[in-house]
Amino acid sequence: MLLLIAGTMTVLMVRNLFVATMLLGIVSFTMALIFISLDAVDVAFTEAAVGAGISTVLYIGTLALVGSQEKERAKFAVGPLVICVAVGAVLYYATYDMPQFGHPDNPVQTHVAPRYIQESPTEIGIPNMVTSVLASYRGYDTFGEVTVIFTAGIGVLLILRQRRRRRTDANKDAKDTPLDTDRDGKGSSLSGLGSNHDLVPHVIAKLLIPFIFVFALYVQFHGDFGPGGGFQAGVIFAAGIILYALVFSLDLARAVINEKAILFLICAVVLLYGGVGVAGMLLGGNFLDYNVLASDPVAGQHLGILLVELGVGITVTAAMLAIFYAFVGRADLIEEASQRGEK
Amino acid sequence: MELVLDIATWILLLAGSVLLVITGYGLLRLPDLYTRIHAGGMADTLATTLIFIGLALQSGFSLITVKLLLVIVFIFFTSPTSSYALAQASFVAGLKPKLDGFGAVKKPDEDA
Amino acid sequence: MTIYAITAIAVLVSIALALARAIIGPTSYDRILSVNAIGTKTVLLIGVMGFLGGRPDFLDLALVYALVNFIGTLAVLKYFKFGTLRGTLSKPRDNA
Amino acid sequence: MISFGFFNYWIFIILLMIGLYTVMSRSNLVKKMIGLSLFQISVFLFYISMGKVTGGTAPIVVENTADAVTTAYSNPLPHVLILTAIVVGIATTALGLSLVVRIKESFGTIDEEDILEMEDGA
Repeated sequence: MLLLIAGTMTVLMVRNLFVATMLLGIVSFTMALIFISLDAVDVAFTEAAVGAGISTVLYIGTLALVGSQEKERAKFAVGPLVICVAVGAVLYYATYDMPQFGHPDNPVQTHVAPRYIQESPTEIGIPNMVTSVLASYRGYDTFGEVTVIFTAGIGVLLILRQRRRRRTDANKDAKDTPLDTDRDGKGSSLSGLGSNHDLVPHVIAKLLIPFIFVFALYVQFHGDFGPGGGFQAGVIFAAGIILYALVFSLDLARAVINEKAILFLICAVVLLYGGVGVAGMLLGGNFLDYNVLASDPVAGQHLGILLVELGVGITVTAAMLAIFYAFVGRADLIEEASQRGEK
Repeated sequence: MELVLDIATWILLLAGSVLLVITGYGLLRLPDLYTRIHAGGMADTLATTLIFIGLALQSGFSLITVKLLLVIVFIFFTSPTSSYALAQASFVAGLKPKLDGFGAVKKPDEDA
Repeated sequence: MTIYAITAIAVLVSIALALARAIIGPTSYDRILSVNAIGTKTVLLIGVMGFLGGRPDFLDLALVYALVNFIGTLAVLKYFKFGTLRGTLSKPRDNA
Repeated sequence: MISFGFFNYWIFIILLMIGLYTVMSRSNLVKKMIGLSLFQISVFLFYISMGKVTGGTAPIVVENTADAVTTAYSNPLPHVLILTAIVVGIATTALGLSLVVRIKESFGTIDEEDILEMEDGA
């Protein structure tokens, strides 16, 4: 806990944005540890994969584009500090009205939670309550979240795939046919930096990537029984491909799964989720009511949750990859644009 | 049999703990990056392996053991790899090992 | 039981020391190193805490941490080496 | 392990204050995003601490106990909310960062005050 505070304080203090990103990674690790000690394994799982992994990569991708040095500014902001302390003081005062930490009779624990805890093993038939609440009881909610992720993915693509104005539209499909000459133009300026014998990461990555994918599938389909599920599996799957893109190259990763396929996947899978809901409606139940999907309600729930989790998983994978590609590919776009400007 | 396993676990975990603390101390006290990599990369791997083997002895033979072994293998592969990549990257970036006096330390932020 | 607690405390102490290194670390590489070390120790702590809490079936988490740690470190190093995340990890190939 | 009094809430408040302060006082846009992440993390912590039951265990049914009543489980509901919130949070962060990248390209800087100056001058 105190570690966490120390970490965050430094995040605030350091000027170099890159270091701040690293420390944010540490904070994320610590946070996930605290989540585990608070029994929230699923959350810790997600925080580990998302907070410490993907978000670090994203921040670094951004810093690669915008530069990592924060402007020196000696002045000490008094106004915000006053506001913060005031907010903190109010909240601190409010904690004395909070129920005792961890007491089983807290208001939070007495509304819907007992029903989830007691009924879900019989109603849904899967041991992981988080999964059953996520996919079944609060199916609408999750559908909304998936849509948010979908929208964010599309939004990032829209913002970052835009080309500079001075570029003509002659080379519209430049992304799909990478221009090797441009690439080498950049590469030659850097060739003094890299050395040629970076064999170790290549070999290790080659060894590990299949296992990562198998593990992601395990997390996906074991989510009913242990911690895991669509969100986590999606992130792990995306992480596998990101590792591939990092160690080998973005172009090779694009050859594995290109952007059009990603767009297609994002759209198709949101539709899959919705489709499960509509199928429930067509079969005589409510939207996202899985009981009617099979003759036995419990089996129906199983099927519904499986499909929905699959939908979530693929959406998350595709959205994360879309975001990653967009960030990393942006450098190429800028470079192409500037070279075109020079000509 | 139980007792033997327990004692083995105790020894392994204790050794791991001691190594870990040494690692932390080394990270803090060693003079430059390349020596710190020894603390952060190698001792860590050994400590992880020791502790997880100790835990695996306690878990009986089940899925947990398999997972523990997987973690060991994973750490065994990735930790040296990232240490290697780190050392290589910093060397390429011009950070010289501290041999005797205080060498010129190049700020890595300025290149690239 | 006690031994798990001892190990957990050792891991925590170690994390604290590594964090100190991350905060004072003179170069950015020191910070990467300590983030990597903290990641490894987090994996350890998850394992130990699983046994401490009597529910050691959460080791999937540990695997994910190890994986994420690896990917994060590689990404950071790549950024440092080339200033960008694209291209291969090794030297940009000649167009042979 | 850490289950005494209001300690968790206090940590949450301190984190929240740090996050808020970072967002408000730093003019660098990436730093603002980092502050936003800290703020998010603090809210996650708050939710999860509310769902904790002392002596409880993770909300995954222990296989060999027949009825779920005998074991205390933590509240699964906050877990679900936060789980989705984390993923949505990263998605929105990515969106914000992509906007930052665009701003950098248009204005040549990611410092808020510089941008304001430019707009005033123009």
